[in-house]
Amino acid sequence: MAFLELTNISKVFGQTPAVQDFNLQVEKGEFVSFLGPSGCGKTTTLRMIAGFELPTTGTVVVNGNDVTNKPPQKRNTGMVFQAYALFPNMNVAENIGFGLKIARKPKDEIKKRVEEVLAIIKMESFGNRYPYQLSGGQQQRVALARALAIQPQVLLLDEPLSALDAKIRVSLRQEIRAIQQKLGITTVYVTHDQEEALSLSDRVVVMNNSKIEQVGTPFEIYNFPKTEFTAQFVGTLNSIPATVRHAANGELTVDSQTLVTAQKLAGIADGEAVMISIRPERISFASEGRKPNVLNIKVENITFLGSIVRVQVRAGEHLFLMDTFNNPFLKLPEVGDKVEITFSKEAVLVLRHASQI
Amino acid sequence: MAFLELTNISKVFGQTPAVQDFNLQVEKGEFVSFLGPSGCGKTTTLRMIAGFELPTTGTVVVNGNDVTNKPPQKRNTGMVFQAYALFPNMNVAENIGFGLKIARKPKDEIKKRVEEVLAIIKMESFGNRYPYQLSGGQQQRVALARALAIQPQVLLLDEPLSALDAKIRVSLRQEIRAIQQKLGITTVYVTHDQEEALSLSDRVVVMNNSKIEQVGTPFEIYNFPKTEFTAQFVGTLNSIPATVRHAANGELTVDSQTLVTAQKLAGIADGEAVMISIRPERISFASEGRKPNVLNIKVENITFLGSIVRVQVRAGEHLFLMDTFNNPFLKLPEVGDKVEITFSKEAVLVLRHASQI
Amino acid sequence: MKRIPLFPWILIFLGFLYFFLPLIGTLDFSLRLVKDQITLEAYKNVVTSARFQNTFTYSFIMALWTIVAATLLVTPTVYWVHLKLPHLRPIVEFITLLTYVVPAIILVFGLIRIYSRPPLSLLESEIGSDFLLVMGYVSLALPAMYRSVDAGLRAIDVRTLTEAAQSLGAGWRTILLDVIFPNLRVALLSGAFVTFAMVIGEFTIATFLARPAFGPYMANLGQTRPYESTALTIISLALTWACIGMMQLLGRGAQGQIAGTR
Amino acid sequence: MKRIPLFPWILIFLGFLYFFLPLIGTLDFSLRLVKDQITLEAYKNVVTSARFQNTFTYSFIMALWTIVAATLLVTPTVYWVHLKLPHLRPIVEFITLLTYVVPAIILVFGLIRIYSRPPLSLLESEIGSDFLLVMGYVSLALPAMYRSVDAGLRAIDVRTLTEAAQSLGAGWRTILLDVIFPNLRVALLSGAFVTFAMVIGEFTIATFLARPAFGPYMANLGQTRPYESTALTIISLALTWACIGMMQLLGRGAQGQIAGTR
Repeated sequence: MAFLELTNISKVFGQTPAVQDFNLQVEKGEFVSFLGPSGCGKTTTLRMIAGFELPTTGTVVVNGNDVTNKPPQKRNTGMVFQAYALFPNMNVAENIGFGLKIARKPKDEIKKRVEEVLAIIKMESFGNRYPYQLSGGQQQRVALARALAIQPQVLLLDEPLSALDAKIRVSLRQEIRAIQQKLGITTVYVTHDQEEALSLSDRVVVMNNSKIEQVGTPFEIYNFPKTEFTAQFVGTLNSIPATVRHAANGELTVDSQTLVTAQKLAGIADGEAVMISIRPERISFASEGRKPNVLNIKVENITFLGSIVRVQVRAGEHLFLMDTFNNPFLKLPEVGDKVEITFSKEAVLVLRHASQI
Repeated sequence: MAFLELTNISKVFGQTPAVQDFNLQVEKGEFVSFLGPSGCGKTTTLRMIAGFELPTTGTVVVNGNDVTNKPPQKRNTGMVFQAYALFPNMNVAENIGFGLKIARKPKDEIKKRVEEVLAIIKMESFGNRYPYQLSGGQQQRVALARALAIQPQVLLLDEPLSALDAKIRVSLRQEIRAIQQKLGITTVYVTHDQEEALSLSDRVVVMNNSKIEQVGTPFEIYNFPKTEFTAQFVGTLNSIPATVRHAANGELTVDSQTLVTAQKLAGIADGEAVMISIRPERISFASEGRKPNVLNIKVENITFLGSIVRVQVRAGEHLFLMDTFNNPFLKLPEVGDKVEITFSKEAVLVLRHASQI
Repeated sequence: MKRIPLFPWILIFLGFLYFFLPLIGTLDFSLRLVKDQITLEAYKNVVTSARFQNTFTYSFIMALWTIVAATLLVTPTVYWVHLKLPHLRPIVEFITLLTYVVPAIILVFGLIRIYSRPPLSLLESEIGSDFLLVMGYVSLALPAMYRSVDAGLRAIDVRTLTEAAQSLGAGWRTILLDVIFPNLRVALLSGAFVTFAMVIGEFTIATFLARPAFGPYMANLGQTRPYESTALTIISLALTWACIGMMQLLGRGAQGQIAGTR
Repeated sequence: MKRIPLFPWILIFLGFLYFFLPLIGTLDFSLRLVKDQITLEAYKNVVTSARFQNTFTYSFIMALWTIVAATLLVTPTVYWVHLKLPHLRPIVEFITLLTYVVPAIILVFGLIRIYSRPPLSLLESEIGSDFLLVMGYVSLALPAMYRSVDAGLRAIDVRTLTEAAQSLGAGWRTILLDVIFPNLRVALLSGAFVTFAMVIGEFTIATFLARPAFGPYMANLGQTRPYESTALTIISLALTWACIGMMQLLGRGAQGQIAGTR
């Protein structure tokens, strides 16, 4: 039996379904992210685990106990909010000790525990500061420490990094992951940022329109999306119309040039129109080494993004993107040049209908 | 003579210098970005071009005319704000026609021009809508159209994309660049987002602490930063302590392994301690092909970011990062593995002092 | 959440009682001029009396002048403070608060003390007294007007709108008339309604300046003709509530409009 | 910007004149009890008079009761509205606005009409009358109290703080006492000061309920002893301003504290 079990959860606000048919099992110590656009139901689901919302149907079981109808203060979950939510009238140590004080722990035990958690977030000397004296990143670390201090069964984080600057976001993200792994605490993390979900999680739950689209490891989600939505929402994807030339050995034509896919095309007739998907980073210039597929294209546009150079290319009437690492000493083709690009058989995913990959 | 000339500009608020020694020449039709952290003076400089602030010293010359002391309403600059700043009491067409109405253009000319600009932003059918009926992205496109309607000499954009979602940010960014190139309008763009500045601009002005750090093309700024600040602020950079082994032929040691740099080490003595900088994307696994430098390292951590897999490696006591494109069919080393990494001579930049690259 | 503590609901209920019991009692009383009968006689008596008509008209006109004066005083000042002197906002707010807490009685003594002596001697003429009355009312109206205009200006990001208009070539007159005022329409109307409601019933200043206003008339009636005075109370309340209702309606419309601009 | 239009400055200057000319005149007058001499005699007369001391003490105590009642009525209600019924905020705001525009004269008639008759007959006892007076003052204090508490609650993101406390195991009592009230201290004090300033000078309700309060005393003095009454006006104003000054100081401190939590 899993540590955290969400079974047949649904939530309706008025007439509007916010969450439908939500089933998930989270193992002890696992880090699971809910990823999706705003309004997809990810935060509502998290709030049902915390007890701030009651599910319309379904049960929440933590460590074998059904907590579905328990009030939030009886659940022993640690919660970190986007808005930090530190108590402005208490200093850092008092904030962190708040939950322990409520649990009527002895004073010296509270003091010891506060020092422990302050050490975990590397803010040992900040105990006497007040929230308004801290930067956003520091406040969020204190909020994390406050949630950890009560040794919660489950740690819940609701877009904790959205309010922070890009550079701090990346460093705090790494810190959260390191602390979570060190303490082995079961964690549910809500975000709309795909890079955050992919880089942090053991498993990612992709949600859309109040439903789960796919559950899997970051690697599975990114490389083997099961639905059109997942494929489009996570990362950048080229979708190019193609025609099946010889289904038996995976041959297709794009712009009357022949490609081969590693995918089994069982059930697709020769001559049928399909869509193929290729991630931009799987394509490279043929001058750097040839892979099974080579396509003649025209360079339409080159955008320099820093570490990556994004090239828009045209094959016949189809425009698509390829990414290549920036290398100042390697000459790139110029806009208007006609060159060859190449990619492996495995990079070509064939979709028969718009809704299936 | 350049189209827009900023000469010896400085601005002091009270005792605090906001901009110092700012000199820049922008050619007609050029797209220049001011890039820097908040408080670096980039917005103040833009506001001096628009006329909302008067420089403490220095001159602003547009198309040969000194406008330094002209009020903003006499400068004919188009301005786009982060907060859209559409007039809530006017519909889209009235907003766009506002500047023309003030210039007392005939009604039918205004109507024609409004339709032209609406076509440019592809919102032909939105003329009768009010701002509150539009999404953020649409509002910002109308704000852009309003600024373009008066055919300004210079188009000024102050973080126009900061208030928008990630996906819309990227698509509107491409649209702004396309419109700017089509109309050939001289443009100054303020941003704190390095990818935005790099991908949009002909030239980037990197600012820090009220001063210009470096002016150059995105390629120059990223690949050949002239100051420590530029190197650190734009992109990710590994800084690793090393020792010069043989300055004459560019040999260095890191963790008692030998590296070679393409850089001239004139004036550095053998045995001197230096710092070397390598961008994470310039490093690859030696199993995929060897380059002049090969280093034995231990894999410390692997983070899956989607299109990129970021690997933290350790050479002796030095930790640094390498980036590699995600390929689901290529086996990566695992955490703890000891493997070889490789990079070119050109990828190794040697810094003698902390302040010099 | 199904766990709702009882306490706040009890408070809300008590507040309701506290407000509406007196009201229902008053309403009931006003309908009982004729014994053992529910009648509108008292209302008829009030509305047809010449003094009612005269004092109401007088107060109505004074209210209009107050609104005009307060609008002209407050709007450009607050706009300017928002635009150029945002650090002075606490001071301006302080000044408008003064008049909220300075008792009307003190205000009226101050006014009489200064303006009834040479060189001004305003109290010697009707128009002078009316002027003084309006000035007193403007003081009372300042907090409401200020808050309305301030909230209105805060909702539209004055500074950026002004700069946007400037960069499109607009001068100050155009900016005020075409950009700022149209977006303040709702805020100004709402301020005007509150001012109107307040002036119509004001008692202290009108009494001490000896003006033929509606407030003193009501007080006078209350001491002599209980039923008519109660009817008047109800009429006055209905009027006041109509004003506030209008204001809230306008406010809601404006919120919808403005929410979208964010 | 060096281009500053003259108009707003003229307005600010006029406003200044309008406020401070009467004040200076009043101050000057109050110092001239003895002919051709500047003297504090009038102030001495006022402060040492028994009626001054009695009425001031009475109003002071009434003010304290008003503050306590208004705080207990407003704080939990507004907290609850913020937390669970944010859509009811316009209605609650509407109710508090009512008392801002319902003239005191109407309020007092309504109170007398209901509570002076059986079964309540409050006006027959001293305590009953005092109770009625405090209730009237609470109505007058509602807008100020509501605005203070509302602003205070908005500054601290009540809902998230409440949820954070809940997830740490806190019940409702702990949340109110340890999290909400301490963060409202400044807002409550500022509301209390405004209320205090207002009650101390209130005239209409106290007069019609025939209570021995400070406002009627001032009015009475004004008609009989001009110099002493003017001195009283100055004292009262100084007191009021001290209250508002305190409030602003507290407000500024709170802003600094709260700005950091964003």
